[in-house]
Formats: sequence, structure tokens, C-alpha cells
Amino acid sequence: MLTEPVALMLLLSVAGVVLNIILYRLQSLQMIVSFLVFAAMLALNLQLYGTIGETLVLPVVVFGQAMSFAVSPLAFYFTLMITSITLLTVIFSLESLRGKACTQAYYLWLFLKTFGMLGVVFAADLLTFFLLWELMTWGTFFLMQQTGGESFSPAKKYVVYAVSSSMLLFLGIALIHAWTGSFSFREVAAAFPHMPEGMMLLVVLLMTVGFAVESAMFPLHAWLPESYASTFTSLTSYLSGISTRMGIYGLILLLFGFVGHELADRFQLIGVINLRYIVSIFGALTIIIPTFTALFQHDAKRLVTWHGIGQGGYMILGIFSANALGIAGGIFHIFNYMTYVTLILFSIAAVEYRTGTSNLNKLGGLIKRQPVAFLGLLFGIIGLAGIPPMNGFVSKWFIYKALITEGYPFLAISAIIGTLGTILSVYKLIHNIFLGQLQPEYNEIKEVPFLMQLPIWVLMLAVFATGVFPGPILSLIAEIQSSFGLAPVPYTMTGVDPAAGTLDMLVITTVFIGGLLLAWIVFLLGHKRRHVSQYQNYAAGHFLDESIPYNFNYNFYTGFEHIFNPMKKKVIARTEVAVSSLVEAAGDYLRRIYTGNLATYAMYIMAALVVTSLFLKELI
Amino acid sequence: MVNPIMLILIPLLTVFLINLVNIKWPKFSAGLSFLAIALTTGMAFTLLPEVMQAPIEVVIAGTKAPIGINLLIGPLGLMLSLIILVTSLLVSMYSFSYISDERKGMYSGLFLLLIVGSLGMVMTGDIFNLFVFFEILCISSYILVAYQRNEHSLEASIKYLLLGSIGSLFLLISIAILYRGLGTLNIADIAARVGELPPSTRIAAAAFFTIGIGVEAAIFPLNSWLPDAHSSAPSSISAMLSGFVIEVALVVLIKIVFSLFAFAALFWLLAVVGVVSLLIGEFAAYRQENIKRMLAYSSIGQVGLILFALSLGTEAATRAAFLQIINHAAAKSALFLVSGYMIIRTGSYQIADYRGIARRMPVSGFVFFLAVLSLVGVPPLFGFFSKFSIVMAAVSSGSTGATVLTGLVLLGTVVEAAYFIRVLQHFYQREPAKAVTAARSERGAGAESSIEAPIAAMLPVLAFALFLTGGVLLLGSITGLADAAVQDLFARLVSVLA
Amino acid sequence: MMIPLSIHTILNIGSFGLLVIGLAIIFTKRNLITMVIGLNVADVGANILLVNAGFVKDGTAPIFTTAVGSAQAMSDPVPQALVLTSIVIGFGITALALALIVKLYRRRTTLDVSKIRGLKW
Amino acid sequence: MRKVVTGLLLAGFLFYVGSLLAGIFLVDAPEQPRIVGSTILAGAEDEAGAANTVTSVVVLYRGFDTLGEVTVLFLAASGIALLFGHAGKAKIKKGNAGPGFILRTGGRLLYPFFFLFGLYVIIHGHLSPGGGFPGGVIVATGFFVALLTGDRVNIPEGWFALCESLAGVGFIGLGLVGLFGEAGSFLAQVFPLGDFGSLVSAGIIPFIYAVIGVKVAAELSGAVGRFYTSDEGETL
Repeated sequence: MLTEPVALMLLLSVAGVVLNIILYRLQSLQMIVSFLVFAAMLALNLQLYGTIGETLVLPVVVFGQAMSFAVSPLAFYFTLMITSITLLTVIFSLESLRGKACTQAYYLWLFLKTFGMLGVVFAADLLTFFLLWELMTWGTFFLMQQTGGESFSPAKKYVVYAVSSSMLLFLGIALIHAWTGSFSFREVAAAFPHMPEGMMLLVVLLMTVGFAVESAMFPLHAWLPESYASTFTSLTSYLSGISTRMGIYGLILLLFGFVGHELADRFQLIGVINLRYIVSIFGALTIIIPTFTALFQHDAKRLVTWHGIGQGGYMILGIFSANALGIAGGIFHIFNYMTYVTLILFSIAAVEYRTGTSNLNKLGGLIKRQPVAFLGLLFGIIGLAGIPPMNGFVSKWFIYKALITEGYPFLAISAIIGTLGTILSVYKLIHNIFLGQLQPEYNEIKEVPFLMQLPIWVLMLAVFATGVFPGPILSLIAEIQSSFGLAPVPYTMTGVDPAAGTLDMLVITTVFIGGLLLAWIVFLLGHKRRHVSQYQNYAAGHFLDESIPYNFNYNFYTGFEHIFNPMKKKVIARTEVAVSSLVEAAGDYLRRIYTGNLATYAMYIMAALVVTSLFLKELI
Repeated sequence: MVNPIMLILIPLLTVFLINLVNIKWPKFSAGLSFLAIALTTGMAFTLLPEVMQAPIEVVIAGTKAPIGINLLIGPLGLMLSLIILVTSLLVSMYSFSYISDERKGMYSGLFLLLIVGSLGMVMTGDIFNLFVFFEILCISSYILVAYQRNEHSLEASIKYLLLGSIGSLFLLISIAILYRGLGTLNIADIAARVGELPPSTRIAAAAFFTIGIGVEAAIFPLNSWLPDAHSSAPSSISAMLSGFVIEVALVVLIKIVFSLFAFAALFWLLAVVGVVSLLIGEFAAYRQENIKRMLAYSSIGQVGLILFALSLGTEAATRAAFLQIINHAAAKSALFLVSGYMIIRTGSYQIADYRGIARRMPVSGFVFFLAVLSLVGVPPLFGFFSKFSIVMAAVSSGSTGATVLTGLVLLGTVVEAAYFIRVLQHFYQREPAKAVTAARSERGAGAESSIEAPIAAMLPVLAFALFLTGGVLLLGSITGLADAAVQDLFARLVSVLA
Repeated sequence: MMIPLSIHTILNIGSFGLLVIGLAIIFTKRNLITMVIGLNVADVGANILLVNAGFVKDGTAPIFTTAVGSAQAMSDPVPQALVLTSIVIGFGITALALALIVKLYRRRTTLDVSKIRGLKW
Repeated sequence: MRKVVTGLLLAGFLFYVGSLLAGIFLVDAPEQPRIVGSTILAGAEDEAGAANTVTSVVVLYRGFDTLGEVTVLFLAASGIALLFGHAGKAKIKKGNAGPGFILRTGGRLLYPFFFLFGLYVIIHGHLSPGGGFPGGVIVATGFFVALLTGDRVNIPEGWFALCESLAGVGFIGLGLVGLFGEAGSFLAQVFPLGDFGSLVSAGIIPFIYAVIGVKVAAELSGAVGRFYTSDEGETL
């Protein structure tokens, strides 16, 4: 039984934790061991495809529930992402973290977190799910504070959010168990529709809010940007790329695994305003508000983490659209997002590795110094902005299409507005890092070592290949949809069936590349060009001398910011402050009960006696 | 076969022997008390198989109950005895190095008497005998709280003493009422005939009894002595007081309520009061700057949780409460013990002065970390399973009230996680506080060296930590024992008046 | 309700009165020693309540002497033994409390509980 | 404010608790002791063998309580010792005005009687009102008078500790003898009962009561003495 890939993968990740504890002080060994283990896990993961549908029951019985795992198509889809992204992160870290301080526990927590995520994804009962969910969130917490010092405070914020969300899930699971008497997904799903309506609504609400926190849905997203941005950049990519999406996994499981569309639509307010629609509205807000917040970030990592929140909104819109195309788009977007955001962050990490900063106000003109990083970032932002021929376009197209066919014009418009904001802000990203003038202090820097380039190349290939040929991934998604009893998306190798809409990425790509070629030819045929140095500037009719650095990267979009500033109300930040001071005030008032005066304490005892006897006397 | 009365007599005899030894050789007293506890613990374990078959009744003075006094050792009593003995065995090991002043001979004696009181309370089958052992327990804790003889410990002790005495006064009144009504003192006998009492009398006895023991069991609002006493006592004693003394009082209270005063209204009152104590404890702990006071308030919270689970009155909830008692005994003892040496090393009680301490006390820091996670309920530590089962049991009891209370319990958990994480992050900060840099160990090494507590003190702490992590593997047998204890308790449940 | 006015009921009412007086002292007085005295008064009340629980109508002391035949009703010996225990315990607590108060007074030079508030919140 | 709250609470106490208790405490007393009391009275001659049934309850039937009770006393004594410095370092505090001649002489004259009377009360505990507790207190009063009159009775601290420890061990030892007796239980009556009502009777009871007497005397004397010692040498 333990030879099954599932068991082996779980065992390997536990073994990774143990090995890393043993090798705590030997960093180079830790690196090699971690790389080998994760490589083995990816290999196993590929084998996993053959075992879809199988279940694994561990002989560990907790509260009458044997811990059980199952390989569903959805699980396969997620584990594929988890293992591949972890392997890439480890490869990238081999070089980028070598010799850095505070990295002793890096791989340890990485393994713990991976174990948690794999377990959550494989879990076939709510108990296992919750147990590993908790493990996963604590793993996230430890990863977040890897850099120590400044990362502690945002990590603490995350813990408060995460524990609150766990507790909501906990209550939801307890209610489900109290009603159905079982933890097993299958039995719960069977019994779910027979629950009393009020209880079902409560459970769905509790669990939706719980998962929404983990997937950073507006307005519960405030923990994310700071905490992700203040850790190592390679971890930012890992956390941003896959960790946040575990919340989406939970939502998929809840919506399709337990509730189902028919039930979800039963909770109707007025006409079309049902539970799905309300979640979708929050999804739309999740797209718009964080995306426009990202616009004004002056730190590359923070900018991308804000987009991480925003892109989650697309997934939610897709998944809750109740349309085969939309659901496929939502699920596909998870994969796409993971590839390009990791690519972007790896590129930023490459720049940071050489320059030591990710501050957008201080960088610029690195295109010739770090061309690979530039290419990586270029591919990534094309994906992020949803422009063909990269994969981001495909999934976004699915979602737009679904929203329009299902008759949600406002949601579709907000998704498009979000894309607009994305394009604006990614332009800032690539411009401020790679275009414009090179800062003199970065004159001597070189491209990053090969081990750091490798993941960037791999991801570039992935972003492009899945953009042109989305078929293989879509086939997986179709399987997922069928496994939940939904209509599978009509896919082809390069797009969708013409019956469902017209999308052939091969054609689009050909046109796109043809256009580029054409432009290049025109360019070649055109007037002879003069080569200009990066420092040769022209400003308001003046030719600036090369010795005068003219940094127009500084405070990019300031004018734009003036337009948006009055709209920023910082409601969430203020709410957070209010809640935390409410807790403090509550603590302060409550502890004043203990006045320190003995006579008062004696009176409490007397009062308790009188109240107890009164209470008992009146009630019996 | 071991006569279970030996569990009480051996420590008691050792107390008198220690008093004798103290005259000439006070340094041997700690070892003697450790040996006595070890022997008693071993004996308690040998009783286990027999007790699981059937409860043992020990007749005293050759007269059968209800005429004389009897001890009744069922699974419940033995489980609590084991918790008491194992915890105190480890704490007494810690005390070898921790208590080093010239009065350590007296400390060992009082320490043993604290154990005698607790053991007597859980084993006796006679209500007045319960009162006597309760007094032994209380008085030895009053004295031990004052052990350091400084301003704070004396103040805490006198407050504890006066409030505790009001509690024991009420307990005595309750016993007088019961004796007047039924003419017997044996708990089983009272339980069999409690229906003969007029309802009003039974209510009065219930109220006096609940409040009387409630003072020691730290039920809100009778727990006002607790933060003072637990924070002013030596850390080893705080570990004992928090680790099992409150819980013993609580379980005895519930046991008596189950067998004599099973009013549904009383159960509800206790459940609500438990949740209120939990919230007050956690919120107040959130605002503490003094580490021991914070831990003490956290104990109020944890006791509230245990009380809530116990007073739900279902078998699953009671079993969960027992698991939580075990978890709290291990985790809170470890926390207090660890903080004891942190206080010695830095000379400060302020959490702010512990910044970066985990880098100089790595083992202590790690144990603190584990214990905190177990208290908050993070898998795969023991605390997760106990908290999980409490919530499961509370929600599946099916009433809306219980579900609402569970929601509040979970709110308390969030607050608990918030303040504990704050402390943990303080411990692991990179820039150490002045007090930490200035700290020196007994060997007086330099600023970069480890200031870890001595090995004799770290071993028991590590044992607690090991239990919290590895205890999950024992979960089956622990649950088995807890199950038997639940059966024992529910066998006493007489009747639930509407 | 007609209350039969026997020694038994008088003692019971009296003990209840002592209890109330003792508690009132604890609540209203601020001097620690006075509070301990209040506790003792209440304790006496509880003790009388307890010993009175063994009251037997026209009973004698439960001691067999030649003067008392076995036909004579004797009061219940158990509460008398209990009350002995209770008195001794009360003595122990009082002694300990006074010792604590002496020590505390040497440090704080006050006995006013509203001023001894070094530990609060 | 405090007065008002106190008044309300006490009124509530009187009203609620009083009305709850009225049903049992304001009725007339029974004609006979209830089951436990009657059984003990009936078995006074054959089982315990003490003429004073209260004593047989204290020492035998509820001897375990009494063991706890002397433990409480021991606790109080050692608590006081712990608070007032360390054994061996204590010094008698000299008052400003020493006791006068009459007091001192009177005290000296009285000591033997205190001890004699105490001894008498202790050994007649099973026959008449009295026993280990009152007798021990009387003996301790002798020491107390010695303290008051300023006459240092030259007994080192160690002796009190020795007495109380040996007495404690003796109590438990006597109880353990019962484990090997016929009944096979702690504190069981194992010795021959003797002639009911005479000095040599009641088996184990006088022995235990004697041990208790020694213990109470030693503990009370020690405890009272502590209040009279200075604690200048104390640390912390």
C-alpha cells in the first residue's frame, strides 16, 4: 500500500521535514537533499496520473475516521502545480539563497508547507482536510517570517486572519459532521442536500468566508501584500503562485463537491441575485480594487503581490459563473497565473540578486545587463495582462466569454477594467526596471548564474506553450469538470471547439508573430538608424548631457495617483486598526474586573452565590 | 496487590520523614521527595489494569461505608492521579536546581503535601474527607505561593487565603446541609438517597458546594485570586497550580454535580460561565506585559474551556475535556517551567525584556514554541486533538446554544493565538534586548554563549514537549483511559431534573 | 409556617446570623486582621450549623458512663467529630493568615486592603 | 457604594439562601441520630471499645480525617516556620519592659501543672471529653506561658520538629498495623479492646490519641514560638 505514488509523495515530504531537521546546520547538504526529494516528488507526481480515482486509507484512525486520501483529477491538477512550482523554487533558491543569513529553516518550512498542501489536496475526508489545512497555514506563517525582523509584524497579521479562517472552517466542519455524522467527502456530499436550509446556509457562509480569507478575496485580502512581499523573493513567488490558490481549491471543493449549483442557486434574494452572484460581485471587487492599488506601488514585489490578489478575482468569477467555459477558464487561470507570476517574481528576484533592491524608484535600464531577466519579465507581464499569445489570454478569454453568455455584463466589464489596470501597472514594472536610464552604480552587474536562469527559461516556455497549445491542460480540466458532474469544456488542442466560440490560439499566434515579423521587416527596410546610448536624453527641447542622470522612473504614475487618491478611504486598514484596538480595549476593560481589592473579590464570591441560588431556585 | 491507600500514605509519610531529615541534612529532602513521588507514580501505574476492570474500594478503619471513610478508585480517580503524579514527578525533578535557597527542605515537604491533597481529593469517597484533603491542598498552595516572601507573593497569598477560606466555609456549610438532611457523609450513599431531600435544600447545597469548590476551580467570577497567585508563586509551583490543581478541583466539582446535583439549569449555568471565563481570560491575557501573568490569564481561559466541555454533559464532550486537561497539564507546566529560568536569567518578568532570548536559550525557546502551538491547537500536536474533539462534541450535542457558545470558544482561540504568537516572535527577534545580552548563566560565560537552564531542569521540560508531540501516538490508550473515566463519571449521573 | 422554637432552631438561626455577621465584616471592613476575625466569626457560624446537624431531641452527650443508661437518647457523635476537625482546620488557617499579615505588614506598613493593591488587572 | 452593594448581597443571601434552608433547619430535630450515628452508638462497646464515642469517631471511624487534620496543623506550623525565617537562626525578641517578678514566678509555678493536666487530658481521651487535641493545646499553652513570662524554655527547634515528625510517622505506623490485622484496612482496630470504660481499653485508640497529643503540642508550641522570633537574618 505504501508503494502507491500518493503515499510515497506524502512520505517523501515528511521525510524532507525530518531530513531538514537533522541537517539543520549543514546548509549545502540541505539544499542537495531538498532538491533531490522534490525532484523525486515531481517524478512521482507524473506517475500519479495513472492512479486517478484510487483512494488510500491510512491505518491511522482519529475520532473514528481513518485518514483517507484520494486521487481525483482536481487533486492531480493541483499537485502537478504544487510539485513543479516547488521544484522550480528550490532550483532557483539553490543559487539565490546560498550563503544568506536566516535560511536554516527555509527548506524545513518549505517541506512542511508542501506536505500540508499535498495533504489538503489529496484529502478524502473533512478531518484529514482540516488537519492538513491547519498545518499548511502554519507552514505559510513560518515561511513568511523567514527573513526575520520586519517580516514578523505582517506575519502576525496573517496568523490572526488565518486562525480566524480556520476557526470558521472548523465550525463549519463541526456542523457538517454533527448533521451528517461523517467526515468522508462522499457521504457528506450525499447528505448535504438534505440538511435543513438554515443550517446549510450557515455552513456554506462559514466555509466560504473561511476559504475567502485564504484566497485573499476582497475585503479579506489585507494580510497578503505586506506578508508576501517582506519574505525572500523566491518564497514570494512560491506563496503568491500556489499558496493563495489553496483557498480557491477550497472554494471549488465546496461549490462543486458539496453544494452543487442547484443548491447554491436556491439561496436567492431577488431574481438573479443568488449566493453565486454575491460571491462573484466580491470577485469583481477583488479584481478592480487591488489591481488599481498595485498601480501605485513603488516596490516590485509588492506590486506583483497586489496583482496576485486581483488575479484571484478572475478565478472566482470563472468558477462561480456556472458555465462550462467559465469554470474551465477559472480553473485554467490558476495554472496560468501560477506560471507567469512565478516567472515575474523570479525575474524580479534575479534583478534583486544583483542589485540588492526591488525598489522601482531606484532601478532602470537593466535591459542590457540582465537580458534573460528582461525576457522573463516580458513574457510574464504579457501573460499577466492577458495579451495573446501567452496563456493568460486564453483563460481570461474563457471568463469574459462565459460572463457575457451567462448575462453578467457588469461583471464582464469589471473584469475588463481590471485588465486595463493590469496593463498600466505592468508597464510600470517593466519600464522602471529594464527600460530608461541605467543607474550608474549598476554599471558592472552581470546576468544571474545558470541555475537561476533555468527556472526562468522553463517558465517562459510554459507560459508560451500553454498559451499556444492549451489543449493538454484543458483536457485535464475537462476531466475535473466531468468528475464533478459538470459539462466538460469543449476543447481542442489549440483552443475551443468552434461550436462554443471561436478561439484558435495557433491562428492568433501565427497572426501575432506574423505581425511582429512584418514590423521587423518594415523596421529593417526603413531609414538607417543611429545607435543611441541609454544616457542620451532629450527633455523639453534640451539635449541633456550624458553626465546628467535623468531618472523619470521616480514616482511613476504620480499624476495618476492624484486622481485616485481622493477615492482611497483605507476602509480596510482602518477596520483592522479598529478591530485590534477593540480587542485591546475589551482586554483592558475585562481585566479591570480584577481590581486588586480583596473586599471586591469577596463580594464577587457572595454575588456568585446569590446569583447561583437565585438562578437554580427560579429555574427548578 | 498494592493497596491504593499507599498512594496517599507514602507521600504523607515522606513529608514527616523529610521534616526529620531537615533538622540535619536539608539537602537530601529534594531527593527523598522525588523518590517518594517516583515510587507512588510506579504504584499508580501498577493499579491501572485492575482499576480498568472494576473500581477498587478501600475500606478504612475496618468499617464499611457509609459508617466509616472509604476511598473509591475508579478509572476517573486513577486517571487524575496519574496526571497529578506524572506532572509533579517532572516538576520535582525541575525543582532540584530551580529551588536552591536554604528553605528547600520545607519546599519539598509542602510540595508533597500539595500532591497528597490533590490525590486525596480525587480518590476519596467521603464528602467530609474531601473537605479535609481540599484544605490540605489549599493551605499548601497558600504557603507555596508565599514561598518567595516578597511583597507580591505575600499579597497574592493573603488574598488567595482569604478568598479560599470563604470558599471552604461554603463547602463546610454544604456538608452541614447534606448531613442534616441525610445523616450520611458517603458520596455514593448521599447520591442514592439525595432524592429524599426537599428540592430547596438540594438547591442550597448545590449552590454552596459549587461556589465553595468553584473558588479553587477558578470559575469566573471566583477566580480573582488566580492571576496574582499563579504569577507570584515560584514557577515550579505555578506549573503545578495551573497544571493540575485547578483541574482537579474542577473535575471534583463536576463529579459531585453529576452524582448529587444534576440539575440541567446548573449545567447550563456552568457552560455559560465557562465560556465567559474563557473570553475574559484570553482577552485579559492579550493585554499582559508580564509573562507569568499572561500565562495565568491563559490558564483562566483554558479552565473555562474545560469547564465548558465538562458541563455540556455528553460523553463525547466529557472525554474531550479530559484530553484537554491532559494537554493543558503538559503544555502549561512546560510554559511555566520554561519561563521560570527565563526569569532567573534575565531578572525580569516583562515580555519586552525577552526579545531574542530564544537564540541564547534555544531549547527553552523551542519548548515554549511547541507548548504554545499545542495550547492554541495546531496539528499534529496533542492540543489539536483535544480542542478538535471539544468543538466536535459541543456542536454535535445539537443545541443552538451550544453551537453559539462554541463560536465564542473559537473566537477565544483566535485571541489566544494572537497573543501567544506575539510572545513567540519576541523570543525569536534578531536584536536581543538589554536584559538578554546582560544575562549570564551560572558558569558566567560571555554574551554570545548559551544561557540555557541546567540539564536537570531541561529534562522534565523536554519530557513535556515530547509528550505534546509524541502524545498523539498514545492517543489511543489515553482515549481508552479517558473513555473508562467517562463511563465512571456517567455511572454516577443520578437524575437530571428538568 | 410555624417555626417550632426549640434550642435546635434557635441555634440554627443563630448560626445563620453569625454567618451573615461574619460575611458582613469581611465585606465592609478594610483592615486585614478585622477581615480574618470576620472569617472566624463566619467559621463559628458554620461550625455551629454543622454540630447542630447532629442534634437529637433531649439527647445527652454521646459518652457512655455509669450515670447514663443505654436507653437514654444520645446525640449524633459524628458531627461533633467533624466539627473538631473543622475547628482545627480553622485554627490552622487563622494562624497562617496572621503570619502572612505580620510579614506583609513589615513590608507594606499598612493593613488596609484597599491600599494593598500591588497586584491587579 | 460598597455598603449598598454589601447590604443588597447580604439581603439576597438572607432571603434566597435563608428561604432555601428554612425547610431543613427550621424544623424540629429528630428523636434519634440518623443511620450513621446510630450504628456507631450501637457498636460503641463491641467495635471501638471507647466510652467516649466522639473519640472513637475521631480516631477510628473518621481517623483518616484526623490524619488529614493533623496534617493541616503540620502544614500551618511549617507555613509559619517558612514565613518566619529559617530554623536555627531564630532569636527571641526582647520586649521593652520585661515581665515582672510575679508573672515569672507564677509562670514557673504553673508549668508542671500545665504538663500534668495536658497529659491527663490526653490519656483519658477515650473515656471523657478531651483527648489529643485539647491535651496537646494545654501542653502547648505551657510553652506559651513560658514565652509570655520571658522564661526561655531551653528546647532547641529541632526537638519540636523531631517530635512532630516522629508523632506523624507514629500515627501512620499505627494505622498501617491495621493493614496486617484481621480487617486488613488502614487504622483498623487491631489491639484487644480491654474492659469497656476503664483506662486500659479501646485498643488502639489511646495510642493514636497520645501520638496526636504529642504532635499537636509540638506543632502549636513551634508555631506560637515562631511569632516571637525575629527574622532579621532573612533573605529575599
